[in-house]
Amino acid sequence: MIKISNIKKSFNKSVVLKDISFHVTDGEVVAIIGPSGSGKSTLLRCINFLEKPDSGKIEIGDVTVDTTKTTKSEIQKLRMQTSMVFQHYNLFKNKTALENVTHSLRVTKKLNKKQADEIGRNLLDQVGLLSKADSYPISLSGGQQQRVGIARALAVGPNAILFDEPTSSLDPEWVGEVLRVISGIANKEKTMIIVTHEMKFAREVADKVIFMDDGLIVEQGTPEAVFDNPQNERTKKFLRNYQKHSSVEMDKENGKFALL
Amino acid sequence: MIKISNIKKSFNKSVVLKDISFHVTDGEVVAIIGPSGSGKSTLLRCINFLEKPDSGKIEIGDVTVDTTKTTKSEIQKLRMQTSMVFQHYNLFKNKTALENVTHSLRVTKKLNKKQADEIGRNLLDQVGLLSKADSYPISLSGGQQQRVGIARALAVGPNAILFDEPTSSLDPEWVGEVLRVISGIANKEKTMIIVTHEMKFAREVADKVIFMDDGLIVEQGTPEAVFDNPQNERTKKFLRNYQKHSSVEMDKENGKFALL
Amino acid sequence: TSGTAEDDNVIKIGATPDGYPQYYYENNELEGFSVDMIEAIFAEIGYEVEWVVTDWTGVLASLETGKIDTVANFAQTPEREEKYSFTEAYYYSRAALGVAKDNDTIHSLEDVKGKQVGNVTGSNYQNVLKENDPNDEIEIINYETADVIHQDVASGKVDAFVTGREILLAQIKDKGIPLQVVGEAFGEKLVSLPFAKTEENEALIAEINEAVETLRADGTFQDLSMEWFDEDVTISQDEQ
Amino acid sequence: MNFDFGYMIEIIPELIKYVPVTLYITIVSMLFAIIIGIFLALILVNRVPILLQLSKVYISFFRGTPPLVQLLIIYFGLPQLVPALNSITAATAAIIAFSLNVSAYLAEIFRAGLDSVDKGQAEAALTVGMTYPQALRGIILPQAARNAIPATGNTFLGLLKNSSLAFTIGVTELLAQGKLLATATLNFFEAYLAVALIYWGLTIIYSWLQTWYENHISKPYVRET
Amino acid sequence: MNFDFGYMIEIIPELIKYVPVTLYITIVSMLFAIIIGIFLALILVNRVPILLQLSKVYISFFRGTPPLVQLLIIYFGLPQLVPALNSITAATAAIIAFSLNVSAYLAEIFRAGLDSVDKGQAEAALTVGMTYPQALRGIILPQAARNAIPATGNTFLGLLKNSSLAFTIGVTELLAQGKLLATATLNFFEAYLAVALIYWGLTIIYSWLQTWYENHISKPYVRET
Ligand SMILES: Nc1ncnc2c1ncn2[C@@H]1O[C@H](COP(=O)(O)OP(=O)(O)OP(=O)(O)O)[C@@H](O)[C@H]1O
Ligand SMILES: Nc1ncnc2c1ncn2[C@@H]1O[C@H](COP(=O)(O)OP(=O)(O)OP(=O)(O)O)[C@@H](O)[C@H]1O
Ligand SMILES: [Mg+2]
Ligand SMILES: [Mg+2]
Repeated sequence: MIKISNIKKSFNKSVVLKDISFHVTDGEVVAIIGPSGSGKSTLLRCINFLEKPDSGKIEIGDVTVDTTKTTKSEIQKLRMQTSMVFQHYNLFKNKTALENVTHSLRVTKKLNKKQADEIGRNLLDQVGLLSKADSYPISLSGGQQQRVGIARALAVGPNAILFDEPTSSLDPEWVGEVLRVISGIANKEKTMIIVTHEMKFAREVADKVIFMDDGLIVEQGTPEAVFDNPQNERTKKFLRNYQKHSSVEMDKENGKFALL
Repeated sequence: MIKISNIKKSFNKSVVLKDISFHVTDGEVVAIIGPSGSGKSTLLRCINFLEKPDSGKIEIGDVTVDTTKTTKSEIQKLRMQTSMVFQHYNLFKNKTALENVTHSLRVTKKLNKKQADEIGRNLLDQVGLLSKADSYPISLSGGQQQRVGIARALAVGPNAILFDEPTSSLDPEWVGEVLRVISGIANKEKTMIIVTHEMKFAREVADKVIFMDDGLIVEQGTPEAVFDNPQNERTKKFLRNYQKHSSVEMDKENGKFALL
Repeated sequence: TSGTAEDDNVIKIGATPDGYPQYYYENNELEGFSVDMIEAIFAEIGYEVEWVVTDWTGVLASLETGKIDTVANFAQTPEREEKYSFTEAYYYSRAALGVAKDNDTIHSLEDVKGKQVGNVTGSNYQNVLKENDPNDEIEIINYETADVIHQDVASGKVDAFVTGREILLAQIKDKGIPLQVVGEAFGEKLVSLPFAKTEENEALIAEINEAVETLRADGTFQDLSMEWFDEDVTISQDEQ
Repeated sequence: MNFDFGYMIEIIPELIKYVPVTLYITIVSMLFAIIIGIFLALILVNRVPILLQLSKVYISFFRGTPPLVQLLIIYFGLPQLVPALNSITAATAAIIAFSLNVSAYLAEIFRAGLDSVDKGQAEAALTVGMTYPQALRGIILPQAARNAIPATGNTFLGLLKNSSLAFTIGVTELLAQGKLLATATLNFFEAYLAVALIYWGLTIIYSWLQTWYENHISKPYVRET
Repeated sequence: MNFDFGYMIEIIPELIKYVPVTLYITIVSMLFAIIIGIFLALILVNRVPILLQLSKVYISFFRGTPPLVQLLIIYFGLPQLVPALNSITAATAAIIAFSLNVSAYLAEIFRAGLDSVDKGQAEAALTVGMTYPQALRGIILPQAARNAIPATGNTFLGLLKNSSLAFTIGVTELLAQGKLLATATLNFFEAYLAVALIYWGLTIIYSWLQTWYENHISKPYVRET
């Protein structure tokens, strides 16, 4: 279970998260959508204290942290509860694809090389990168790096996984494939928070959708409620383009950029 | 006009581009689609010699380069013909958002600060980032960085622009907005090559679609031809997911991950 | 070079001020026994002395390459004579051992056999020590500068210091160096001025030799020596 | 050992007069060394044919042999080969020797600085029409500088103290003057400590400047919190 | 000046006997300095309260004052305070002095190396459950090392030659032996050049090792072509 209460965060003068509260029950998949710059990445980063929130409370599993007064060991415990897929992948540059996945297993779970490699190869296989096991990040394509990042986060098997746009660099085939891998994990009652710009993806995987704008949660509910019957004007406006996108074929005859 | 003939490229032992030829007429918009790792980014990087092709010929505007024997000045001339939006943005880390856009204007076109800033601010405004003009890349969100990267490439106004997944980090609203900005330029008869994973986006902006797989061009044609009536088995398979995606709503009743 | 030196009657002399009373700096002027002696000699023959102060390495290199004409306080040895022409000696250096004030085991050269003796690199005193140590029983520890040796001897890290007897006596007396001089002086060496072996220099050397004779005869040397050392080091002990 | 504290304080004003000599030699040498070092580093990073081999030998020699020997060769050896250089002053010879010596060390530092700049930065600059020198000036060098400054500061402070080698060829600077002053009183330790205090003071001033400059150029890379 | 080439060659074997002393002092000091330097750099980068201020003073002192003075303080000054240290040998004092001195310079180099590692690397390590020390060992230090090696190499080569300062307190190493020969025989340039050649030889060997190691650890960062 994840419970976020009244998280606030500003950088210098600008307030990026204004007062965020929501909760995620065990095994639930939450999609966070919203315009670029609305604070989605910052929110994920606050949840595992990569960014120190200015105030608010974070509860994950049996760890509760009051963000105004934390100790190092609390933060460490909190971080042990989640793993994260970064928007910019952040693969370990000095490690091969396989080592990126296995390194934490060896270091934090004290698995031996054989055990770790087995898990690692299995995961790389699932994301289609077994043949790239020994490549370093610098020689992987964007989508390949993204998939390694996903495998790395899945490997440690924590309480919850935070995904920051995990399919942004993937083609439709791989979006589907990654979806299957993630859902395989979702079926194992894994809690997940997924920031995404792909509305279809959100709709498909999420039990709950949170729409953020300008540092606030504007609307949240089931995918059906949010996508098919948005209540808030801002949500409607945001989703209009998504809907327009879907209906582009009809407009096509009116000219090349009719949808605009 | 861009004419690519028999471009080949390998890294060490692995052949990444196997024999790529295509051409783009002036003012044409070409979308390159294909699975992750198929060589799309490498192809773009070969076109402006960020990667030296092993063999083949590149013609852009009035510059023709035989890639097996090139001089520095030829490469420089070739590069002057295009600008590029990078998959990972590659914003100048030591420059503000505005300076990212204006720096090349001041250095290569010798504009004074006032002239360059005017163009820069206008472009940042179009991509919704005027308020971030003085922010450094490190404090921009993913989508904001991507938009600065687009503005930077547009600013220099070259013969042709190469886009490597220019909307991967953008939400539907901004995808629409960027589309409009790009199409504004397309209407000015600007040649564009756009690598993208968003099939709808490809369909909407492109005059021609190229489908790449495993270092080869498998199929090319109008968006209608490629998307609605693909000839090649591989293309069909690739687009199946896209089509499935589109029809996800119908499948939804069959269960949460019906499309998989 | 020595050629131009004669032309303009300026003689460039390399010096490494290594401390009172031989030569040292006071109020940005070179002072000391060597300074007085050499200036007396060149005043006698109508030359102006230009001191070129560097460390010992620089002095030797400058002499070798002709950036200076000669060097003060340079003992005359057979090896050095192969390379340079020397004037008549203007003083006679004698070595002695310095030991810690509370040292009552070392009284003579014999007592340092099997022990460690500090020496300043490039000084001729280690050579005279070796001459008095036919069986090679003394371990010589070379140092860069004397100040460190004083400390090491005083604290007992090294047993003795081989250096100029009169210099050490003066330093102990006037500057409170925490050492005592033990045993007899030994290894008298001539100290004279070296010049590159050229014809012009031979003429200059002859002139200098005359001046040395004169100054010795008229008591100038003796006065200077008494002033600095309370004894006459400008004549050989053998003659005393 | 009885330490004469009063003497130490007393000679400081006398010693401070020699700070300008030390600073002059150090700063002028450093400026030349930086210029030469940048060129060498660019040759190393871009692997410019022939020049690469020459630079490697140059760097190897000047990093490989003691600065004292380099100083002796330049002051005493070169005039033997080129008599015109005979009139070179000791200070000039010192500046030449230190410039060459330090440039070899800086070349290595700058090479690492250039290597640490993400290749994507240069690529982006090239794709918006900049030439390599333009990319270098506006994009690459400023980013490389940030990385190279701490080690460059080390080299500068090393030179500040190593410049006292110039005494070998007769340039009396701070440390040499300390030694000379002590010849009268034989209070060598007091003199050394006085000299050390002055060097330390200079270092503290330099460190302020470096910290200020580092903060200044680090602004773009530091996340606000 | 007539250069006696034969003599230069002739004394090389005699000089080479002193290479072990030089290498011993240099390498042992370097190892200690690296360990201390890493700790200092970590304190600087993580801004550990109190320790930060202490480290800054330490670094300022050891970068700010001449190594010669540090050597004298440790050899003569410390035993005054701690009489038990009176029996310290000159070589040991030299190693202590050089370790402390060089560690201050390395701290700055390592700080820059750590700063040059993308913050995202540490973040990623933390999110997969590593503690900061684990992230340091597996992810951050290896990447920082790559950046720090050229400047560390500079420091090592600087120390190799500066270790001759140990002669001040009576340790005869390579350069000291050269000086002894030079002043004894007055074949002065020959002796210094012979010494320089030996240092150069050592430097060339070191450079090979460094180049090999750099290539080895750079593999992950170099695009194949
Ligand atoms: N370190 C920082 N300093 C200052 N401002 C920052 C910093 N990090 C983020 N911001 C600002 O905070 C806002 C939210 O950023 P965040 O990265 O959370 O957005 P996002 O919702 O993830 O956007 P995107 O979809 O584009 O990734 C943006 O306007 C961004 O410019
Ligand atoms: N420097 C390199 N060294 C070795 N292999 C490389 C290098 N760069 C790319 N590759 C390989 O070449 C193939 C094509 O890479 P490229 O980046 O062109 O793919 P892409 O089509 O752009 O994929 P994506 O959609 O994931 O960005 C990939 O398999 C990749 O691993
Ligand atoms: Mg984001
Ligand atoms: Mg790509």
